[in-house]
Amino acid sequence: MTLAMTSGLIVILPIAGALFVGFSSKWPNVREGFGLITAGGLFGLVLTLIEPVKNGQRPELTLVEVVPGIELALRVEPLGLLFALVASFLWIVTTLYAIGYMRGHHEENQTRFFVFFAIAIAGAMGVALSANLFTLFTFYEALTLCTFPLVTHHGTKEAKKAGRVYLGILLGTSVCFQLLAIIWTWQIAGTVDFMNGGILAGTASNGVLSVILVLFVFGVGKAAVMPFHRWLPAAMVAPTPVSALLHAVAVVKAGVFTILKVAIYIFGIDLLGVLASTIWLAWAAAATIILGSLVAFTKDNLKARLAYSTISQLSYIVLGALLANEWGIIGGGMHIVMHAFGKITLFFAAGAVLVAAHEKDISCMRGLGRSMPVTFACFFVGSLSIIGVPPAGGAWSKWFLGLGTLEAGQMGLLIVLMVSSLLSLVYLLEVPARAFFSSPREDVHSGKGIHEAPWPSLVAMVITALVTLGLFLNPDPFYELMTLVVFS
Amino acid sequence: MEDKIIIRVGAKTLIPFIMVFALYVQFHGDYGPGGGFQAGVIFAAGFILYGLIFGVDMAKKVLPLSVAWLFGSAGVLIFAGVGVVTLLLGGDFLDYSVLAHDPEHGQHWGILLVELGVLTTVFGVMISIFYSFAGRRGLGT
Amino acid sequence: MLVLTALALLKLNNLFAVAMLAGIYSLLSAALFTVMDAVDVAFTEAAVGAGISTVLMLGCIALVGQTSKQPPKPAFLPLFVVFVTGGMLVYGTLDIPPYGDPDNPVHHHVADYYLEDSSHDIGIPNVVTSVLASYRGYDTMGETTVIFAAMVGVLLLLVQSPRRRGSYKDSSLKSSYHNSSDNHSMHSTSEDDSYPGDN
Amino acid sequence: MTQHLPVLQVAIPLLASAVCAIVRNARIAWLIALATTWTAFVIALNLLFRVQSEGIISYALGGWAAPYGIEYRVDLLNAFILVIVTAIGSVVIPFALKSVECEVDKSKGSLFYTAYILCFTGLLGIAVTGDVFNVFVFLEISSLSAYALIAMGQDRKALTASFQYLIMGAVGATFIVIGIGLMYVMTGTLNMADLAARIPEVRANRTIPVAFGFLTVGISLKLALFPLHLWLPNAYTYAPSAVTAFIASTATKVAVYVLLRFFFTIFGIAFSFDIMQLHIVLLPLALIAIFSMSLVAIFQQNVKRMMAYSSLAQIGYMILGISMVSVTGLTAGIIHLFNHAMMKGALFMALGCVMYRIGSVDISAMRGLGKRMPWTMAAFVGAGLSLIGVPLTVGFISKWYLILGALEQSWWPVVVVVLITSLMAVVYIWRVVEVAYFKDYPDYDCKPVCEAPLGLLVPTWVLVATSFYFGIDASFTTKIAEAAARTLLGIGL
Amino acid sequence: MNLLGLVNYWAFIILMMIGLYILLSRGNLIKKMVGLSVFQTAVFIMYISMGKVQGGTAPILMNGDVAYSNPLPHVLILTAIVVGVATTAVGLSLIVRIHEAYGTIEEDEIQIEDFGT
Repeated sequence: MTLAMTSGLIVILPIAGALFVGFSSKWPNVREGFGLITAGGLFGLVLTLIEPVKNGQRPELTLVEVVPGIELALRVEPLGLLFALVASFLWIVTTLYAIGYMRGHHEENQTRFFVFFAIAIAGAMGVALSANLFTLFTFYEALTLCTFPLVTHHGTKEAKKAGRVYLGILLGTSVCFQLLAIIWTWQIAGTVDFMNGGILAGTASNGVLSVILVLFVFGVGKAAVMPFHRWLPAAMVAPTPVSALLHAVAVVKAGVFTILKVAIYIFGIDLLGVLASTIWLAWAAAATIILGSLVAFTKDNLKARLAYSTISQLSYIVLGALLANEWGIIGGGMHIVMHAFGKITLFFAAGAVLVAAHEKDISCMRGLGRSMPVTFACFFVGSLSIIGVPPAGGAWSKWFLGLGTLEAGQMGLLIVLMVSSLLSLVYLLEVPARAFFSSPREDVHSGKGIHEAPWPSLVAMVITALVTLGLFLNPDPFYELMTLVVFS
Repeated sequence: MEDKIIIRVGAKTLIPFIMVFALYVQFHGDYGPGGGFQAGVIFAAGFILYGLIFGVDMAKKVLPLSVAWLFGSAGVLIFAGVGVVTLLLGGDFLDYSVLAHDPEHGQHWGILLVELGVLTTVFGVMISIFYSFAGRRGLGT
Repeated sequence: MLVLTALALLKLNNLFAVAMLAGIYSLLSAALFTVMDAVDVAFTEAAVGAGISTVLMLGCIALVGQTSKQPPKPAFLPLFVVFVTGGMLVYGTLDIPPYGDPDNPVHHHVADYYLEDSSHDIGIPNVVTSVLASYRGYDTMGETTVIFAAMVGVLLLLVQSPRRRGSYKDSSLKSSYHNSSDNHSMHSTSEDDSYPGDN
Repeated sequence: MTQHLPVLQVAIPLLASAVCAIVRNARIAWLIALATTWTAFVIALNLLFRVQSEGIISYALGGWAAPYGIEYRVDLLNAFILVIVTAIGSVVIPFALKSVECEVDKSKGSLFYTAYILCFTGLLGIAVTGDVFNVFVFLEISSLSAYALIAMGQDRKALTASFQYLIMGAVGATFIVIGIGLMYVMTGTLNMADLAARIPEVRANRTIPVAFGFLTVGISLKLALFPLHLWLPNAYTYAPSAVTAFIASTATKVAVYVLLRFFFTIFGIAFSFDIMQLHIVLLPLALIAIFSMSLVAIFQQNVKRMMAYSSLAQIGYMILGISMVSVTGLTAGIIHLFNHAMMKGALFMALGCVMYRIGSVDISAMRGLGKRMPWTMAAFVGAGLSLIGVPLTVGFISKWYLILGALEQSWWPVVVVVLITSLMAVVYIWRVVEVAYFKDYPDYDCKPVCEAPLGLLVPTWVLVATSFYFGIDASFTTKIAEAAARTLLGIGL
Repeated sequence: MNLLGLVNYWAFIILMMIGLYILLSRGNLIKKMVGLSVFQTAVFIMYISMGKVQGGTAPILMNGDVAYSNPLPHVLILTAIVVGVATTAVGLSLIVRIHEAYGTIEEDEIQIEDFGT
């Protein structure tokens, strides 16, 4: 099988998986077996691409030429591979977790859930491997649309409202800004392919290019740069595996990934460095970092707090891209990975608490650590990674981002990063602290009858927590990929 | 109106003349004003007169709605059929010149035929419409 | 004369008179056609406008009653539209070639050809017939089809189908889901056959 | 025989309609209609390919050379229109079998199909002819039968809707006749190509601009361009589903075609846009139509009416593309003719399925249909996505070209309007989606509603599939649209 | 400029406008149809007057050198008249049906029937 075909298969496999899942809706065990098998298969496929890519191969596959010059095409390059690796691996874990969660929570419409879940992964894979902006946009929109049923899974009034916000902001930004930016790019550059060094340099005045950059950054609503972040907390009504998928794996990472990709392959680092809007956007990202952290503070609902934390962390990556230097890009790319593992651990833990203890609010979690030690231990590890302290993987990405700010000569941004880390230290660690060190609230629950979440969920959580630790010890695979991105 | 003898007799004598006049208009169309359309209208008018005086039911006995309907369609068939025949004879659609050896005769034939088609349609249509309206009588106010 | 008739049409509220006047209007215009040498057109207008149209109109009035309401006040929007349209037309006629001048472009080019060549092309004296049935025979076929379409339309609308009468759904009553769900069995006339047409 | 294809395109349906009226049996009439439309579709495709390879086809009716006789003249643009009309016509007919049985009285079946074929004939006749008066004649054939078809709706409002359409349509047609007359009086000819050659000589004249004005207004009435659109929403809402699907996806398209033909081919760009500055009129109207009609669509309770208003907005898109007077803009306009026909046809047919099962298309009646009629609603969503302009659907292609065209001209407000209105499309489509998928099916209904029969679903899905296929591989349609646009603009390939 | 000729045209325009005004302003559906036919007939007259040749005669060929009127407008108007009557027929049958369904043929009353306002 050629590498190009492999890349095509990577996009198709989850869809096939979705079909199988759909047809086996009558037999839950078979259905979930299919889910896990496709997830495992997908990860295996992605793994086979690593070596060739490291050796300098860039397999390409043109699916169809939509309009002359505009193709639906895939191209495997290191950055996309990095995203694909993370997403496909976490899909296995999330599927595992979801099985436990959905059963433990007695959710309805489980088949629909798993089907759209699989399609969402296909969308994420498409985004990861896209060869040009058109393909990227296509899969980006597909991702938006197929996660909509996941967000509104419960079908309640609240869920529908959240669904509207979700769809409204994501489609709104992508159609109004991103699509415009893409067509504009096509108009001035005559192509929308991703190329090393960018395609826009020298095609139009810097003023115009600055505007396009702004359109891209805000047009990728999934990156949740303020003020287009509202969809993220709104989507919290979804079942927790969905939140995990949205906030750690597929959706938000697709957003920041898009920004990175646009920065590197459309604008190119050199061009970014001279555009006037770059620094302003960097500061917008910085503002999002701080504001997101501050808002996270005020939230008592655990998932809401995590959502705002995500908003804040995503802007790290946006910031990394906009620093317009190698270290920033590397830091941003690494942060995709680190944040993914860290944040998914946190969500898994939050979901586990919900399933096992039916608690959503942090203030009610006092003393829960005694009955759910594994869960809160994992939460602690995940928090460390998000804060960016050893021995968790997050330390590395923050390190590179810090280097990037220094190289860009932006001390102010460095300070922002530090402050935000401090803030996250407080708002995240509050949770395990309460769980372990406060006495249980007698009136609410005596600790009796509360156990750990079902084993699939627990296993999933432990895996991600361990990986988070492992990434501190050995971040090299991802670092290598990022160096390929930057120095090729 | 069935009992007004004068009108009935008058109509009975008049209607044949109207019909003949219609035929005159039809066939004289080549030389003077007139043609299929006018002839059809006059023909229909004659018949409608009959219907008005002797009653629609009576008229329907002479010429049922379905026949009028048939006429309406048949005329179109005749007209378009001439076109198809000219096609089959190797000419363009409605190119009457191929209908006879001499193009001029062909034109004559063609015009005659299509005028006949027009007449048939117009007659059928007018009668159908007349029946349709008349059929509604008594159902409204 | 025509203008007067038309104005009278505007003012009259008795539909019977309106229909009659419309017939007169047609006859007058037919006369005008004759004056302008369009004998065929005059013939047709007399037969159709004064004949068939009037009969139809009367037939219709017989079914729907013959008085029309007086509109409460002159409507300004239509008046405005009319003046704009009319103004445009008047403006357009300013450069129109003089009435009846044989040198007008309209009389040359195609028309010349018909008058000169039709005698040997087709060989019948009435050029109107030649053009109608041969040169533009296709238009006439279209015209026949229009008439035919009118028949189909009228039959579709008016031919009796007893079962259907009265089966209108009165949607001005906010049709709740419940009763509208039965509507695909439209033939059950029991639903509401009390629509105002029967009074 | 192949040289006669242009006329057979019209003559076959015309003959078929007459036969259809004679048979008096709905089923046989339907078979005739089916055979006719499919044959016409094959002919249209054949014509399109021939035009692509051989260039313009001219056919002299009656053997009289233009301008003395009537000429049929097929170029890429009208071959494309023919394909659109015949394609929709032949897909709607299979759909009509069941839908019409349910919505129209059985005894009228054969007449219904006769009227349908006549309408079809008329539209084809308009598209294929090269003679301006012939346009009028066939316009009337299609309009008269359309009035009757619309009046067949179950609701009595269908009658008033049809009457309103008749009045507006007749005024529009008369305006067109006035326009044609004024053109004729200045040039002495009725042939389009001949007119195009002669108009420049007399265009300094005051009569030609007035002719131009009357034609514009007349055609705009027919194509329901804002603010002359008042007849359309009611007509589409209350007509039988099959009729709405057919008329919505063809009649206005053909009117747009006539507009293109008159402005670009006959009057010429120099006159229409340099002297008359037509785009200055069209552009704001198109923008207002797009914006206000999208807005109105959002608030509709009847989904068919919602789609009708959406059609008005979409017509605005086409006019917008045209008013750019650039290759990209015209391509956008022409390709949207095709794309909108496909998606709106599919949407109205999906609504026809709903109508068939529950007898209403009120949004409140569609609760829970996502579960009860999964395929129907999936078709609705699929075509709806296309309407929104999601990538890989035809709607995206149109939007792409439209925005590209606006960018080329640096018309920023236009870009904004197009983008915002596609979001509005999201809103109204999503209103239906929410109701269908997230509201429970009412329990008190004793008759369980199940999926629409295959006879309705298959044609619907054919159009949905088409609208996806030509969204994924648009090279065929874009190539034709672009070539047609270049021809209209007189720019070589 | 031939003022007399223009006045001729203007008379038809006035007729047309009266027709159009009846059509637009009158609520009675039959009067609307009448307005339509007045409007259309006026257009026909305008057409025919275009085809008139001063001193000409009806275009029926005769021996000798005679000026004929232009036959083409006549043909067109023949067609248009037929189209007009076809429209009238369909319109009137619609009116009959509307009357059956609503019990009135006044536009405002129909509005009240439909929307209750």
